[in-house]
Amino acid sequence: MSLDLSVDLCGIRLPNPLVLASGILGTSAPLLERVARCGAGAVTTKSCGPAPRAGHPNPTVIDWGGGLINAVGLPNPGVEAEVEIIATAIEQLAPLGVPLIASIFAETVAGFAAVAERISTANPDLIEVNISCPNVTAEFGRPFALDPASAAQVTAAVRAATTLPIIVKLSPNVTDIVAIARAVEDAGADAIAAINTLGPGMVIDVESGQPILANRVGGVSGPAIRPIAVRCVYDICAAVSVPVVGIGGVTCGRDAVEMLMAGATAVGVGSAVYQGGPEVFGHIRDELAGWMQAHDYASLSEFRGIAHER
Amino acid sequence: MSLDLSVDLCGIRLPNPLVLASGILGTSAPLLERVARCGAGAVTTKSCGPAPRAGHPNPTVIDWGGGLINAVGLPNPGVEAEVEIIATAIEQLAPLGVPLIASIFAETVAGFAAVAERISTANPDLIEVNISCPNVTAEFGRPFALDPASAAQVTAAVRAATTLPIIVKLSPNVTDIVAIARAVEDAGADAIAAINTLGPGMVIDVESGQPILANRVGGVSGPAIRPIAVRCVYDICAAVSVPVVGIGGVTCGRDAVEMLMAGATAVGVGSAVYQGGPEVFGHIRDELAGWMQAHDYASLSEFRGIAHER
Amino acid sequence: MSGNLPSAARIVSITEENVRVKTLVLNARAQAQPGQFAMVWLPGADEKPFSIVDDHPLTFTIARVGPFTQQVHALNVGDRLWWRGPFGRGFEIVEGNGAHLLIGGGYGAAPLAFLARRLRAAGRQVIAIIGAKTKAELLLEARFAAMGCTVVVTTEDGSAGGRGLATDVARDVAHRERVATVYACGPEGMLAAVERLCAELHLPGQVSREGYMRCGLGVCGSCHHGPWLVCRDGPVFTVG
Amino acid sequence: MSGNLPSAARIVSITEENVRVKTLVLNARAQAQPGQFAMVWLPGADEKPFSIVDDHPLTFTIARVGPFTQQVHALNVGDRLWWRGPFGRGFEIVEGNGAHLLIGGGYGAAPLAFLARRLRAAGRQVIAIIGAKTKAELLLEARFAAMGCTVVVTTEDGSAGGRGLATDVARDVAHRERVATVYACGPEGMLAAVERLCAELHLPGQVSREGYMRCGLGVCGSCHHGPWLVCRDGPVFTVG
Ligand SMILES: Cc1cc2nc3c(=O)[nH]c(=O)nc-3n(C[C@H](O)[C@H](O)[C@H](O)COP(=O)(O)OP(=O)(O)OC[C@H]3O[C@@H](n4cnc5c(N)ncnc54)[C@H](O)[C@@H]3O)c2cc1C
Ligand SMILES: Cc1cc2nc3c(=O)[nH]c(=O)nc-3n(C[C@H](O)[C@H](O)[C@H](O)COP(=O)(O)OP(=O)(O)OC[C@H]3O[C@@H](n4cnc5c(N)ncnc54)[C@H](O)[C@@H]3O)c2cc1C
Ligand SMILES: Cc1cc2nc3c(=O)[nH]c(=O)nc-3n(C[C@H](O)[C@H](O)[C@H](O)COP(=O)(O)O)c2cc1C
Ligand SMILES: Cc1cc2nc3c(=O)[nH]c(=O)nc-3n(C[C@H](O)[C@H](O)[C@H](O)COP(=O)(O)O)c2cc1C
Ligand code: FES
Ligand code: FES
Repeated sequence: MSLDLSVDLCGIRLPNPLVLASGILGTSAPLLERVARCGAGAVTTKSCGPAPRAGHPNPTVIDWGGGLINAVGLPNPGVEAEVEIIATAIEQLAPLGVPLIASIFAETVAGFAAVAERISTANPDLIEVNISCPNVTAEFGRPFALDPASAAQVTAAVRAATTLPIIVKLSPNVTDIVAIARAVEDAGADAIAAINTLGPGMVIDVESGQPILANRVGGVSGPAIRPIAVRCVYDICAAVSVPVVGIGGVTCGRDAVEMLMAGATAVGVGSAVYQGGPEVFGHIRDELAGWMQAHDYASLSEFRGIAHER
Repeated sequence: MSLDLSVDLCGIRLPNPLVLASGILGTSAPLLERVARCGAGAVTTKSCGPAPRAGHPNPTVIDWGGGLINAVGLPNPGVEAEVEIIATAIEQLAPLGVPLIASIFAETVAGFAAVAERISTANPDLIEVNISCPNVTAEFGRPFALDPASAAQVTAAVRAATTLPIIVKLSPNVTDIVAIARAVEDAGADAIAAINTLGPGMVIDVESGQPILANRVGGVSGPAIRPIAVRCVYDICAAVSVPVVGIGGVTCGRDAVEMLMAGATAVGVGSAVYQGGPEVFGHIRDELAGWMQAHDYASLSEFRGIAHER
Repeated sequence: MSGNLPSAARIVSITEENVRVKTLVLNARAQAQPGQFAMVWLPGADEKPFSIVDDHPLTFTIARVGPFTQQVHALNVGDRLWWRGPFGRGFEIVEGNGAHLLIGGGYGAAPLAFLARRLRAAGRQVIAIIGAKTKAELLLEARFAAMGCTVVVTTEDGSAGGRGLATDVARDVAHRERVATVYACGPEGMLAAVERLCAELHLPGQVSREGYMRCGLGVCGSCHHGPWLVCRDGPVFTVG
Repeated sequence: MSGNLPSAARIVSITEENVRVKTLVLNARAQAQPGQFAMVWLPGADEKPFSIVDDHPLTFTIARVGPFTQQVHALNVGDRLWWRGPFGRGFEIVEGNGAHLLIGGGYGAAPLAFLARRLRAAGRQVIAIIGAKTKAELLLEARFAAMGCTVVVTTEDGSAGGRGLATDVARDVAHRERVATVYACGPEGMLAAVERLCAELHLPGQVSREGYMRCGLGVCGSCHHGPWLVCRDGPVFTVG
């Protein structure tokens, strides 16, 4: 039986549904290429802002037992340098047929539009709009993703600044994620990514009595957040008609299947790289393929979203 | 060196800071007594509403790997029967010096007041007001704990209905838990409990394609939620002056120390009973005492809240 | 982080034990003690506790009593059902001279058949008293006999074996033979009678109780029996 | 769910190796290969990568170069510091005839001392070339000598040993003696020279690289070197 793992995400073809999540290994063209060679169906760059940023001091990332907690603080070389990285990466990815998603952030709505416009000149396949990082705050000091109106504002501004398809990445740390999803869909998002890190959380070192992260709090990711991510994806898919990239705690083929059954079009993988290395993409892809074969599925659409049926 | 583990919670003395969390083993007087004998410093009854409720069909509780996910649906015998259970339990707990916290819920603000008034006749040491269960929804179909105004309304109504100290239990599933904490403190809460279960979450059985819980979604508890709980407790303690019962993912002495360092006055333990049985209370208490001894602390106040110092 | 999610298994054989009871053999294995149970799930239907009556392959013997067991009875070979477990504390095989006296009421005979197999494999003498309301509801007598147990059948209406309660038969046996331990599974009334019998005859006993199961994990408190949790401290409890 | 949080350890001894370098021995143990590193944390200060220079007891050799190492140098015996690790890939002890040639520049001598101890314990011949800018910055020569290594010292200003680069000395040695493998740790420029040397002489080599470490866990991408992560695929890389 022929097996087709490919995905159409906003008109872009992914050879398989596994997407390298932003902030993981997405810092250089050779690394992005390596991840693609390891089996990713698409790769996302580390979120990039208008100007270079150093990020927070260490400790920035800790394995607390249920996954990771991080407050890296969006270190990035700024959009000018990023354009170079992306241009090189696209060239190296082209022969592999693996598309590139450029992730962007900014501190203001106008900043988002400016970065989107500039990054578009490098011609990534899609732009991911990271409105959900705790380090990107709207006027009122909170991430744009925590409020439907600011989320929509950013989306509309980016929509106007580029002709590329845009994915808006949401935060789970809200009372009603569906309201935010509807708002960004209405404002012109071509797709939604969910979820960014959970929390924030805090892990205290009981010997010093101090929070371990230099930033004191950080976003929680990895296996611990999977049930939250699956529910968010399920609820968003029931409410919007744009495709959803389901992200959060996926570490194996079974988890990818679960995300697809919740309705995700593609599946982001981030923290799993910690235990599994870049090779984890090939492993998850092969497990997914093996599971489909064992269950007589020829393509993802045969079981995508079936958790919604009763 | 003499070691004092005791806690003063709203004028009530707990022999140690470990509190049996509501919904775990709190269904009968003999069980509550057993938990106290196992080493709990206080016990909370299963949340009780105005009338008997059957709860959701099974599956209601699942071990998903990072802890539990549950949608038990607040089965309870109703306040009339609960008054009997509490009266018996208090009698059995008295010789042990372990106070009883009566947890209540209702579907309306007036319902909360009525249950509080009736339950007070059984004379529990404290009343815990569960406004955060996904099954207790305000007019607009969401738990009262998701909105500062409704949270305050319930608190004020309960405050007026009883002279007993009241603990209001908050949900982490909000954009801004500090705003809710401030609202319930202003409305007369004597203490705050945080957190109730996270999410909701969803776990899908990939063989059937169906969410495992009959209720499809459920609250996530256990080790996976600890960093979120610690951050909530830390943030609430920085913002209010009433004591906080820190709950979420505590399974060992180290975790209890972490909650206390975040500022908690007492520490709730729920899901840890799954792996450790009721005996887990004695184990955590002994680990806490051993840790204090090793670090030359004679009482909890010597390190409570030290994570706030820089 | 692997947890204990329900696993799907296919039904490889179905035996009709009597008018109300079927035995389902699955293509799955567990490592269980007789008396332990599993939570059996049918997606979209419900999840309910059932004794593991064999662990290798995993086997359940299920009486049709209500909506869920009705749906299980409607399944065919090749269909799937889901299970998680084993849970709880099973029967402990006790040292001691004399016969091992098994008292099964209704579907209670099912876990005892698993116990009998283990006892016989260990070379013990087993006397199985199988009680039921009426002949049509008798369960597994032939299976106990085939294992080399002495089988005594009793029905409340006398339609098979002697007429009377299993506990009365047990008392007679215990007066005639040296008994090492009593193991019982059945309705609460029968178990209470077994408890009294063990006290009366100074015999160690183990009874498998029922409780209303939600979590099966020892947290929700719904299966409480005094200070005990049937799902965790039981279902098998020591008496006498 | 135990994770890999920093552990606190007490300093049991401090040795001043030279004007800028101290060796701190902790009351902790690790299981590490020479070349692996740990993230060393001082609460309220920072967390930085350091080579494990002994694992039993855990030992670091730390050069004072900036704010964090300054704070570490201010610690006294009895004070605590925190560490997580070991991380990364260490030196692999390679079979083969001849001497094992170690080339250390600056604090790079530290992990090589750990490697030398393992090599000597396995009975191998070790030639250690210790280079520094100037005499005051030479590190651990005596320790290598005490282990029975042949030690060659070289400084850029000629204030101790010969004047010149460690790699030039290495070339001379390799022309005189049969060399099994080259192991190097030091500044990036020296490592590049070692790479060229290995290619030129057809010698297998292993070099320990630096990278800017944030997570140490192979996720943040901050330590990238081409397609490799220094924290995970390195810090030791094969060359030649
Ligand atoms: C430890 C244990 C082992 C069991 N082993 C077996 C077995 O091997 N074979 C067998 O046929 N039956 C067994 N049962 C009983 C079985 O669980 C019930 O027959 C089944 O749940 C009935 O479900 P229903 O929907 O068909 O009937 P319903 O109409 O829902 O219930 C009928 C009766 O079943 C019992 N019951 C229903 N739900 C539960 C529940 N969640 N937990 C406990 N009891 C319940 C109650 O007594 C109820 O009155 C066991 C029960 C327990 C507690
Ligand atoms: C794998 C590895 C092993 C190392 N082993 C040792 C050792 O055994 N002994 C030793 O003295 N030093 C070692 N270092 C270097 C050590 O990490 C730096 O000296 C230290 O981080 C300097 O911090 P600072 O605040 O004192 O100085 P800063 O002024 O902050 O930095 C001085 C220089 O140190 C380096 N540095 C700073 N931060 C980092 C970082 N997060 N990751 C990597 N490099 C950084 C940079 O080159 C920087 O220019 C090692 C580095 C790496 C990557
Ligand atoms: C170390 C680290 C850095 C991250 N940086 C970014 C980032 O720059 N931009 C972004 O949108 N998400 C970032 N994330 C979030 C991930 O893309 C992802 O949404 C989240 O980790 C959940 O997925 P996971 O459980 O598979 O890791 C980061 C996550 C981690 C662990
Ligand atoms: C099975 C189960 C039932 C629960 N029922 C209640 C309840 O009735 N009332 C309530 O306030 N909290 C209830 N909770 C939430 C717990 O009291 C606690 O807040 C939460 O589980 C987090 O703590 P833990 O991680 O220690 O379990 C329940 C939790 C579980 C797992
Ligand atoms: S069924 Fe939940 S405690 Fe026994
Ligand atoms: S330091 Fe983060 S990937 Fe190496």
